[in-house]
Amino acid sequence: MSEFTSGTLTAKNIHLSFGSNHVLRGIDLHVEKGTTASVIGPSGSGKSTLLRVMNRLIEPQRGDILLDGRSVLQDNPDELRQRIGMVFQQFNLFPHKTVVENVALALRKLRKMPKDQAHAEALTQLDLVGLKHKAEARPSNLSGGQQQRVAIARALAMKPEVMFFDEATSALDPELVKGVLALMADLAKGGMTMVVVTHEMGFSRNVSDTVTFMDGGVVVETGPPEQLFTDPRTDRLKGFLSDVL
Amino acid sequence: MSEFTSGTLTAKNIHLSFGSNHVLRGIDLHVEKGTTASVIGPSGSGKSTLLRVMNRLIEPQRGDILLDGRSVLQDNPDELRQRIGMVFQQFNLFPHKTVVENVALALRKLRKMPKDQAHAEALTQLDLVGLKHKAEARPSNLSGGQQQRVAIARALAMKPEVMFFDEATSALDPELVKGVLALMADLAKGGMTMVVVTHEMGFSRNVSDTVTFMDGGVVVETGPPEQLFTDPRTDRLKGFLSDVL
Amino acid sequence: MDALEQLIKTFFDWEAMGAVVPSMLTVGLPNTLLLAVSSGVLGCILGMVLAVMAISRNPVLRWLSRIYTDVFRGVPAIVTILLIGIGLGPIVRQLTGSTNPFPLGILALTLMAAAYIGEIFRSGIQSVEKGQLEASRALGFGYSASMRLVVIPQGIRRVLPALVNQFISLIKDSSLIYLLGLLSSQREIFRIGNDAAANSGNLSPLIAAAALYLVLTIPLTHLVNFIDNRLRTGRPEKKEPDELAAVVGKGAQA
Amino acid sequence: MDALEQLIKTFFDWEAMGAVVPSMLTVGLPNTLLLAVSSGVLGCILGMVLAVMAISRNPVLRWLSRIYTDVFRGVPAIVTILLIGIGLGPIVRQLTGSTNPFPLGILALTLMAAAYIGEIFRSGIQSVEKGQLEASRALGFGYSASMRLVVIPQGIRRVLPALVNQFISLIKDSSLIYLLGLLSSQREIFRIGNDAAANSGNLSPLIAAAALYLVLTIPLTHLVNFIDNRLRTGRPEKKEPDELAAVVGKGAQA
Amino acid sequence: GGTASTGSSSPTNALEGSDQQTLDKYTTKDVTALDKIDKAALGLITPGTITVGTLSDAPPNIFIDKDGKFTGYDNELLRAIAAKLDLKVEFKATGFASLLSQVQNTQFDIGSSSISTTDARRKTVAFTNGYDFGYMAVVAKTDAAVKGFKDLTKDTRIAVVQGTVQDDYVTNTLQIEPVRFEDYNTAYANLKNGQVDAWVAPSQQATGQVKEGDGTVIAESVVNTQNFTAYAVSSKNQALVDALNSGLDAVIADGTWSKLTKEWYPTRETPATWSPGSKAVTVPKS
Ligand SMILES: Nc1ncnc2c1ncn2[C@@H]1O[C@H](COP(=O)(O)OP(=O)(O)OP(=O)(O)O)[C@@H](O)[C@H]1O
Ligand SMILES: Nc1ncnc2c1ncn2[C@@H]1O[C@H](COP(=O)(O)OP(=O)(O)OP(=O)(O)O)[C@@H](O)[C@H]1O
Ligand SMILES: [Mg+2]
Ligand SMILES: [Mg+2]
Repeated sequence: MSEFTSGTLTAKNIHLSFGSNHVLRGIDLHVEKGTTASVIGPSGSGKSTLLRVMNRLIEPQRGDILLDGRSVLQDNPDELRQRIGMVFQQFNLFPHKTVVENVALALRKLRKMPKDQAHAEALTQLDLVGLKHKAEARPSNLSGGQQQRVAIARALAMKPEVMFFDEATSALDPELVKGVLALMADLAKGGMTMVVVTHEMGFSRNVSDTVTFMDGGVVVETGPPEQLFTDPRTDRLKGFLSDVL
Repeated sequence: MSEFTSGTLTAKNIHLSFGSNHVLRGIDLHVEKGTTASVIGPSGSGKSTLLRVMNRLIEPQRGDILLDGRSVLQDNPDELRQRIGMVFQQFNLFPHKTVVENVALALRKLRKMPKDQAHAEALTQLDLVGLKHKAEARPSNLSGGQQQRVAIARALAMKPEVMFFDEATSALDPELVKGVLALMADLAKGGMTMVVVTHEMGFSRNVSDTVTFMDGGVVVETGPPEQLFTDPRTDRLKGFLSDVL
Repeated sequence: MDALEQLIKTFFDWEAMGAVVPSMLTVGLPNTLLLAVSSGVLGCILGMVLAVMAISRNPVLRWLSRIYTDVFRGVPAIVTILLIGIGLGPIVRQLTGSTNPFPLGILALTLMAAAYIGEIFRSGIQSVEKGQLEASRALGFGYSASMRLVVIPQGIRRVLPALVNQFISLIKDSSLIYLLGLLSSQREIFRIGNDAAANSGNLSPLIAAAALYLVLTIPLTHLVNFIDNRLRTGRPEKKEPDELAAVVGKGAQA
Repeated sequence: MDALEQLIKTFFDWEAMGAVVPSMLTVGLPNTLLLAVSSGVLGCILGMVLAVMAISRNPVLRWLSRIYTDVFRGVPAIVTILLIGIGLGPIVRQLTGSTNPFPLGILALTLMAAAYIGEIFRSGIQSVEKGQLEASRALGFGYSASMRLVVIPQGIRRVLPALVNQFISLIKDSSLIYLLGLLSSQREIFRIGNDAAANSGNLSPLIAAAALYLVLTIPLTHLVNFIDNRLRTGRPEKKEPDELAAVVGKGAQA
Repeated sequence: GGTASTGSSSPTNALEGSDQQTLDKYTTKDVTALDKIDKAALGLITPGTITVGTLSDAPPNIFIDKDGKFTGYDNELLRAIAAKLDLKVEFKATGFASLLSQVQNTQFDIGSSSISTTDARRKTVAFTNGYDFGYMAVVAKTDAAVKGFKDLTKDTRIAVVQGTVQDDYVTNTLQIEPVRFEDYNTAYANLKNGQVDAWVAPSQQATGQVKEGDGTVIAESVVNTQNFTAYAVSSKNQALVDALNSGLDAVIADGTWSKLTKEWYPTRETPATWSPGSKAVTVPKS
């Protein structure tokens, strides 16, 4: 656990192309330990791709990723990922396992917990997101919001030091958003570093210590939310924010 | 085309259970032709299921569905569905077809358009949602917001008289939400009836002529947005709305 | 090494192979192709019908499909071929006056292949997410159009390699129709090799037959894999055949 | 009808069947089961190795798997069995002193079955959405653990019917090891039926063998389907085997 | 393939030869004169042509030669018989296990496969008069300990083709469990590679298989007239049996049988206790 205990995350000049589509064009992002950074930007600007690159699900073609100032590109990516929880935009629950098994799997196999303990721990996590009663259901029989909450519980169960949320609240109703918000506040207090991709400006404003606005694969503007939302410096961001309802 | 030309939609006392889970417990919903009804409510309250029942993807176990005052339960469901467009919460694009083929398929096979014409029409629809440049991509290579927009284009291409949106903007950034909003305003002006499931209260407030609040499979409250959002009558709705950011 | 020499002479006598290759190419190859291709195509059609029946909502259709599959898959090929040859042979002969065993052979091979292919199709179709059928029906497509345009194409794509398995089995099974009584000009590749082996007491003609089978089956496999990749990725420039691992960067090797 | 009567006598002579059933049950059945089960299990293991190699990022492994599959799938079973029996037989005999043909027969059947099963597994594994591997890796599982715990279990489930196909083929192919030279106590079901048919000129013993095959294969099919349904739905109370159509209400029939 | 038969129901010593009486039960006294045969009444599948079911892989009796022609002793003899009857022949290959059933169900008019005329088979089909007799050999490696039938012991691994008279002889007479093969070719291949120590084969097959330089030798040959071989015909088609018997007698009488026998079995002597065709015909002295 040594090197990741604090969890300051830095991406430096990240580049990535899919074929001829240059999706990330030199992204810099710095997230201090225990803070929450939100990433906003138009659809297709590369937000999800950036998260994938930062936990090395896709290797960057150029640039570096640092945890506590140390490059992780040479390390074992599996250890890196055990310390970074991720909630996917499409949830990606395991359809062949029940809800509770989805959450318990990594506990049992990676944390080597005995089955009972992993199960109990998973139920605790499910309770946090209000889904203890669906523990034995299959993911395909859940509503959208329920699936998203299971994905959150699954990531949190591993007690990561850094969490990535990709549109973490897109399927959640206002009550649940508030719940997730409270959860995240708790996590931040506990020292968790978080990167949140969202298109809900209210959410971004409420959760973030810093906000980064991406467009076309580059960071257009970054700063504390008060500044970005009230005094955007670029026209691009101004235009983007003018559309918020 | 006769019977559906106006498009007033009514659901009467709809009941549905999944096994022992009684998901819809007597839902009533009335949407006047050319108006937009939004449905809000906590995760798992049965919103997506209600939409599925109303275009008979799932047959209701009790109750009736009326279009222009006439029950449709005895009619051919395929004709019904051709007149009701639906955008799914999970998008459900066809992964084996390109983006433009996703949109053109129904035009070619159901509207019997020649291939070229269907293609051109599909490109027009894609342009409306800003995705003409992704026409030849596969759905799996699109970002979440891009997929959602293709799903919208696919449904609109059939020029339905009624549209169902299930979390229609969950993956869209503010700019796109505004675009979709404008689109919907146009559609409403053109006489389209719309039912929009959403958890974004701002969106609901902006688009709706009526708002219906569901919880636990029943309609708790329904009325014009001004009334529901400013003067909720039930404690349940008050509690729900108090959580909006 | 005497034993090794003997072994090589038994299996790799080039002269014995050379002697048999011309008739394998001129007689055996066309017959094998005729049998395998026609029963392959017909078997796919019947197999698709069986698969669609097997997932239909009508229990009678489901059970008919189940029984057909169980019987024609479980019964040894020889028995099916003999039953059809001896049972239907005389009737066909009386009706058409033809004693050509190929139509009956193709029928027998088709009936058997369909049972296997039907199960392969079924597994492919059932693995397609139900959201696909829902989306298609929501557009206004009927059940059968949805199956035809959306579900089945995706399902088939998923089981192409298993389908190739079955087609290769069919090429090999076509040698069994010798039981229907073949003129020497009606023999297929394997039979010609087998007869030559019996004549010479040397097994090399069988190896020649095997080599010719490989010449048929290997390009088939690679053609299908190529099509499969194209359909899967849609991008002709894609070089890595491994879609699955490719998405997860270098970390996958760790 | 005279011809019909003759036909019935040829295929359904109860006396001829009865005469052969006892040895089929006491000798043939255990031998068939021994051969099919052991080569089935080994074939699945080797097949899984081949499938994993086939989708690996290492091109050498991919090509090894490809070549193995192409060769062992394309070569007729008879040739493989003869090559192994005659080629390896003397070596095994010298090393172990045993002349029992079963080990070599199981080896040959395993090598062939693995080529087919490998392709079936590959198609199943490749049909699992890449998001599944991503999600598992994001949790911190390595590539092989992700495959083992998440991707492969889903992939296998999708191809269970095709796997049953292959196992049934294996039961039938086990009759080919007669080529290795069997004592009469080593014959399997089909061979016993075939010998009896050759001796009497009546085909009923073959029908008896076919019936016994059905007794083996039908319960297997239904057991696997049952397990498949359970895994798919997780709900024992589910009655409708048609998951796919079931979601789309009555409209599906229209 | 299989020229084949399990002996009669009780185990007998095949090497003791025939008592000739047993055969008389089936061999006809005489035959219809050739010119009395009504060719229209033969019930042939294709009128004017005898459709023959045979095997393609059991030389020297029945096989397809390099040019794709069905030939072998049995089939050439049949051609000669058909010529006497002024009928064409068309050969079709099948498997031995199904041959008799296919004849009986009139998929073929005749089965030609050196078929031993056992009682069990007579229950299924009818046979013509005999045209050949059993002749058994033991084949072994040149340097093997087995030099003849007397050397076959419980410890010898003996190859036979399953269901043949040889199988019956080894199993029931010698009381040794043999290693059974489906066809001669495989049996021989296993002998060459040492999987078996000896092969008890029909002499014709042994002669056909054993070649110079194979390291094998025909150690001993013995005659077995217990069961003659004959052509199989549907039991419902006595007319065709009669016609073939007439043809057979005719080719015996004019010396064709002797010529073909000499051609295909240059070194074999016909035993004095056995003669082909009906009892009315005699093999001309050459
Ligand atoms: N196929 C199914 N089988 C069994 N239960 C189901 C199925 N689909 C949905 N459910 C259950 O029905 C209830 C209502 O689901 P539904 O998807 O309609 O909720 P929702 O209001 O759309 O929620 P969300 O806002 O999270 O999307 C949930 O409890 C869900 O678990
Ligand atoms: N696997 C892929 N292959 C090719 N192109 C891809 C792939 N994944 C994403 N892209 C493209 O990369 C660009 C960025 O995608 P990404 O998913 O990062 O966007 P995003 O910012 O998350 O958008 P959204 O807000 O809509 O989710 C898009 O144009 C998309 O089409
Ligand atoms: Mg995204
Ligand atoms: Mg929903």
